[in-house]
Amino acid sequence: MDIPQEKLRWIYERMVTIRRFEDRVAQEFAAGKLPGFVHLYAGEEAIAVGVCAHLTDRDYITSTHRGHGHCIAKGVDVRSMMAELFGRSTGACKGKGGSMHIADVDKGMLGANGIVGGGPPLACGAGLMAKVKGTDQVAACFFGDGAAEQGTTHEAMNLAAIWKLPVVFVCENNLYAESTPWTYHCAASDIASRAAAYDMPGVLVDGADVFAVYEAAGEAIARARRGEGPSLLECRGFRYYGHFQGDAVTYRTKEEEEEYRRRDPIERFRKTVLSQGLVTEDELNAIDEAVAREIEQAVRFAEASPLPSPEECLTDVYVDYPVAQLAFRH
Amino acid sequence: MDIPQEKLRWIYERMVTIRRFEDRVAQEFAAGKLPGFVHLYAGEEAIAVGVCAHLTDRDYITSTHRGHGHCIAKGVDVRSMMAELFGRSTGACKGKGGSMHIADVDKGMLGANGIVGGGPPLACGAGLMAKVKGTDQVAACFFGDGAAEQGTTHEAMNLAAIWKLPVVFVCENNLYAESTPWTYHCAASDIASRAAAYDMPGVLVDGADVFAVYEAAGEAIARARRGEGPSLLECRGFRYYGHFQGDAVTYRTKEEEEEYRRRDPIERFRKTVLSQGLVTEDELNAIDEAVAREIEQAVRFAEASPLPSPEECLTDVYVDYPVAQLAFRH
Amino acid sequence: MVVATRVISYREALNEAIRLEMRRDPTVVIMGEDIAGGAGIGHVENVGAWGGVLGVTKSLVSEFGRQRVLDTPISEAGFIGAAVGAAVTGLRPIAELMFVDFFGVCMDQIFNQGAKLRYMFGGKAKVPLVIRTMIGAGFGAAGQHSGCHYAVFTHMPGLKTVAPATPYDAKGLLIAAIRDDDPVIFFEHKLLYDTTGEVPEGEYVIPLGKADVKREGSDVTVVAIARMVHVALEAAARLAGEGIDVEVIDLRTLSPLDEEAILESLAKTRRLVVIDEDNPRCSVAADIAALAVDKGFDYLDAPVKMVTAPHTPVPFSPSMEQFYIPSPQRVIDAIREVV
Amino acid sequence: MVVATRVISYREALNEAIRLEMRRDPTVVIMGEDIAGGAGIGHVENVGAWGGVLGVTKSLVSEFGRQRVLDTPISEAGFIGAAVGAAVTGLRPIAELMFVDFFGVCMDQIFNQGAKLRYMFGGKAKVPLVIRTMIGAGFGAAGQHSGCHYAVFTHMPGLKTVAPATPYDAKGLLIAAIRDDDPVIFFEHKLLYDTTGEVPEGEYVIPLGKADVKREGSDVTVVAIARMVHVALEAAARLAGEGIDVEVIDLRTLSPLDEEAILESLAKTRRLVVIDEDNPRCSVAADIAALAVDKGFDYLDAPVKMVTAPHTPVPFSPSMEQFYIPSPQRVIDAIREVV
Ligand SMILES: Cc1ncc(C[n+]2csc(CCOP(=O)(O)OP(=O)(O)O)c2C)c(N)n1
Ligand SMILES: Cc1ncc(C[n+]2csc(CCOP(=O)(O)OP(=O)(O)O)c2C)c(N)n1
Ligand SMILES: [Mg+2]
Ligand SMILES: [Mg+2]
Repeated sequence: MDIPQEKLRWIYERMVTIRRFEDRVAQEFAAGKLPGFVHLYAGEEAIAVGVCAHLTDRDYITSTHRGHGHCIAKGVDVRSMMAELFGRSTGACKGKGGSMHIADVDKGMLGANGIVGGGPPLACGAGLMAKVKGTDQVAACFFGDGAAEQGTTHEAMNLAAIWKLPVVFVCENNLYAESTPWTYHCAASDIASRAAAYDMPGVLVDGADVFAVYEAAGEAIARARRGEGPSLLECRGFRYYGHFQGDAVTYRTKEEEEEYRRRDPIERFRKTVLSQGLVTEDELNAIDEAVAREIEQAVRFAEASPLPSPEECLTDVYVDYPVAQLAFRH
Repeated sequence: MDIPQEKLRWIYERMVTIRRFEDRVAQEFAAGKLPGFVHLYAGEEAIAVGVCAHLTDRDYITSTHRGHGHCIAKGVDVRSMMAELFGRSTGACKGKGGSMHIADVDKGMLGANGIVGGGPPLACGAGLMAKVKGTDQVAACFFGDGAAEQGTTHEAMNLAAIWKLPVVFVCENNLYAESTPWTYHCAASDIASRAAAYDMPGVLVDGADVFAVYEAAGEAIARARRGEGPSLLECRGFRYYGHFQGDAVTYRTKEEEEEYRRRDPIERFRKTVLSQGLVTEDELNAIDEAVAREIEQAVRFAEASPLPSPEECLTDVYVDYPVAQLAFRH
Repeated sequence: MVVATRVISYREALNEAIRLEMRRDPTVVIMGEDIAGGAGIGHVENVGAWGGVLGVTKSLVSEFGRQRVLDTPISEAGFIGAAVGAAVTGLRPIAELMFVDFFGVCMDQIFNQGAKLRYMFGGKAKVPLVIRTMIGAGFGAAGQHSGCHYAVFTHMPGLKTVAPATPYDAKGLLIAAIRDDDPVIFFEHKLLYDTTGEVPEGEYVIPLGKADVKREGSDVTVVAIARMVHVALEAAARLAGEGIDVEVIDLRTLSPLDEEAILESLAKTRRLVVIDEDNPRCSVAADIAALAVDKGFDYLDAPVKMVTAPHTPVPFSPSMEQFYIPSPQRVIDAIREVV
Repeated sequence: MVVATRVISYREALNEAIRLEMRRDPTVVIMGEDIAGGAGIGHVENVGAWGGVLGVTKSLVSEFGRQRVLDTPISEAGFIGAAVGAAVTGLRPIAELMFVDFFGVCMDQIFNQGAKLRYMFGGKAKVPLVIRTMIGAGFGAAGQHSGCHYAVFTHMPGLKTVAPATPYDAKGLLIAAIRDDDPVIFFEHKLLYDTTGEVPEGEYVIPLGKADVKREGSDVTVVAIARMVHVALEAAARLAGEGIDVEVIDLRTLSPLDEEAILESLAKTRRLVVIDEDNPRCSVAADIAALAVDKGFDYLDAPVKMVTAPHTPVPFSPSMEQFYIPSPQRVIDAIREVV
């Protein structure tokens, strides 16, 4: 592994941030403090982080309903994220988006997405922009195993392939789409090999192993930057929580969930870097503490922030539109 | 080849009927006698006929904007088809559908379709009906190379595969989607191998060779009837006319079109059956004459038929609806 | 005849309607994402894991099996198109579009295939299909899970559109929709699932196209849809104290429209307010106002007021979301303007 | 300032608008099926084979190249979504949806992604996107190629909708749409492409949201959209002989709506007829009528009449299709009812 130390620390810090963020969100949700519903990313940290480790703020990602992890991996401020989940005016989207729409275009994060399969065409658009402008920017497109059956995903892969767009399609196969196992909803025996249908490389990797993801994503992104077109990665992983908070998860067995715990991406990372002496335990523990503080502060920030005024409902629809026509008919 | 003589005659008769029908439609269209626009199937006869040779009236097909050939292969009355193209009340759809919507549900023909990629989900539905009712009916789904890039096509193939529906997907790769060559719009180096993405058999056949189509379709349809699920056939062929009538076809070269003529499916059929002594030249000529008469009669029938009364616009929208609310607001 | 009734929820009423129709007619099948749940997983195969995202189809799979209660991939165009194809060829499918906000991925199969097929085929086919879908704000579900959008479907020739407000109506209208030979889009408001009411035990049909006067009154007609019926009733109750007598008409069916019921009421009250949780432009609210100024002009003694959502997506934060949803107070204000 | 004008067609006016904007701004790109045509084919690579199905984008590829004039696969959701993504990240794409009737395969990318993105992102992004699309009956193109459907888009918050009736308006409005920072759906009526009119040579902008009085009159206001403007003008011309003085307002932009222009005219004429080729329910026609009975009630001396298509798909046969399309005669009949 030739990952610089600094990057290793970044990877760990981002993975732990995602985990703590999600665990805390679960807690706040259970306490009834968050409106709506949330889909948590805990367990899948290695995917978002392993991919985004190769991206800069000028690169783009598209995301899913399960988007917190992608946001954090792409560098979105966790305070603005937490405030958004609390529906506060200091939120990343001023309280207008909520969990399924957190975005930060300046960080290259093109939004969580409430529509399964909504993201892949958007990623092609970011890739097209880079191609037309002649930059070396890249777009990474995260989508679930369930989203792999949505027509838009296929259209986007074909489009990216024929236009040789700098897009990396990252299928997060966490084994289920809601309560439906991927072995039921997907006719293929793996999703990675669907890449052949679009004449692009397709790689299956262990989505709980951040080193494996890092390596596969590195190749795909480098290829995209070189102008050689898109790739597909299937990262096989799991989510610890239910589909959304409140899901009783009757479709999984205890054994299956225990197996997940044994493969925990953060634990595995720790073991690897410690056993290889790449980062010290003190360093990791310091990161743990810093993250814990950051998440605590994010919650405090969110709770201390005001709710948007009701009339804020009427702003930000258009850049330019007659104000009277945005309001109610009456 | 173990195709019964009777079937061979049927194949020839259907192919010639399609050819003559389309040539005549081209002529009538040029004479300004047909409203709207038409997409002609001449050149692709072997595909529709080779597939439908295995189907009965109880089986279903879905079709495309280029649907005349599918209709004829499925046994739709050519008089009602011609009358439909002329917009007459005796038309297959009482003049309401036109070229892109000719249908005859009693013959198992679920309509030409103005929406590229519109048919594949419908074919799954017919297959589902057969499966739920426990019959051995089969649905064949014709779609173009262009339609292969439409998300619905992928969704339908995946759905048919996981539900093991008795559907045969027949991609008519006539090398172009409008003026766009398939080598541009399709990332894959063939469409048949996309079947792998849905874990179904995929076969590439010469779409100008009715025997090849007949054989491949026979296998796929038998498999479907046995309840073993869907297949994909890619039939590589060509259309003689432009995308629609009026297309100047600037995207094709003369040489390319001459090459088509050399591979003409009807000529090839004649040569094969004559050289192998399967059908006599007299028999074939008799069929030619009968078809010529039939087409002539169809045109006469259409021309002699009345236009629908204008108010017929308001019927057949629903099985049951307040009549006053179908009319104009005013 | 005495009909046994009991108090059940809107959710249970819908479940019962589907169950009764599936018992009655073996060609009725139901499909959608996780409508049983856990497909292919041994320990839940026969009982289902979810019964739909909000539990409406719970336990249907244990009675009717996986052959008739079909979990689907996330391929709305694919499976709703399949429902259309199955309807034309002999089944009576019920397809679930989980949230109406997802219509954009499958609208072609709905409006170009399902809705137009009969017409384009010259009347020689029918499409007995029901698409159940969830509407409405108030759940904190934000911009892509909170819309109503029934205006879009009501606009489309070939579709019928139904939006029940009570458990009783939900059951009777869903049975009617399933038995109907035309494609019906059936809108269920997510905030109504837990509401309860008296519902008869057996089968009964509420004919499509008939509005229901939920409250009689003489001073102003309020036409309302789905959850807005309850908002209207609350406004009416509050105004009753002030001596303003509000008539509340629950449209129930949006297409076809019970023009007669609206015009009749208008002839009596001479004033009209429409409440609609959908966005205002080209809305059902506007459509009713247009009906009034066309065919009911002579009755009108005052402007027609439309109380709708604003021309914005649905915001996430509750403070804004509550502002977005038409409230009893806004209805009261509108009524005050016209009486 | 003297501006050189010449008579050109609606088609040429549109082509010119795109060409001028592509010259002016290198971030403007255009994409769609066969908008150049013949992609990858040597002998037409630099000249294009089609220039769009009806020739609107003819010869753009020879000036701007394949990098900015992009032929697409038949994947409307894919490429329109890509246009949205490109718009958010720094291009100003023009995407062509060949016929508006195809919206059902890509509506999610339009209304849930493109239209709502800015709002859901708290105003921290913009989507400068134009979707050009073809509308209208009269071509014998039947049920899936002849609709208008602009009501559906006008209904949707976040979208602007434009439907020009003349070459002059087509050019000025398309330039405005391309320069606009919001997503604009631009409806071109297929029967108008060959119509001609005076059009200035250089760049000019017709602001979105402004209607145009195409004919002044004092007895009745006729509000019309796209090709129906010409139908209205013909009806007006015929009625002028009888001494009925018709004012014809061309809406030009449907969202935002020029409410002021409509209400002002209504204040003068006190009578309103709306002509709309779209289906009647939840239509723009109904929307205008609703505006009139809400904000213009005091002006109204007569019912508002809506002359629209019927609540049916578009039939194929010309005999029925002509019946379907609002005719000058039907407009005249409607006007006679109210004056
Ligand atoms: C078009 C659409 N269909 C259905 C849904 C409802 N839905 C939300 S998440 C989800 C499952 C997604 O599964 P997958 O893509 O595997 O992502 P995961 O939740 O496992 O991360 C579904 C069906 C939706 N949001 N959008
Ligand atoms: C959804 C949709 N997009 C675009 C069109 C316009 N269109 C009609 S036919 C056609 C080309 C179809 O190509 P292909 O599928 O290869 O069929 P072919 O015409 O070659 O038989 C296109 C783009 C359409 N009818 N529907
Ligand atoms: Mg998943
Ligand atoms: Mg083709």
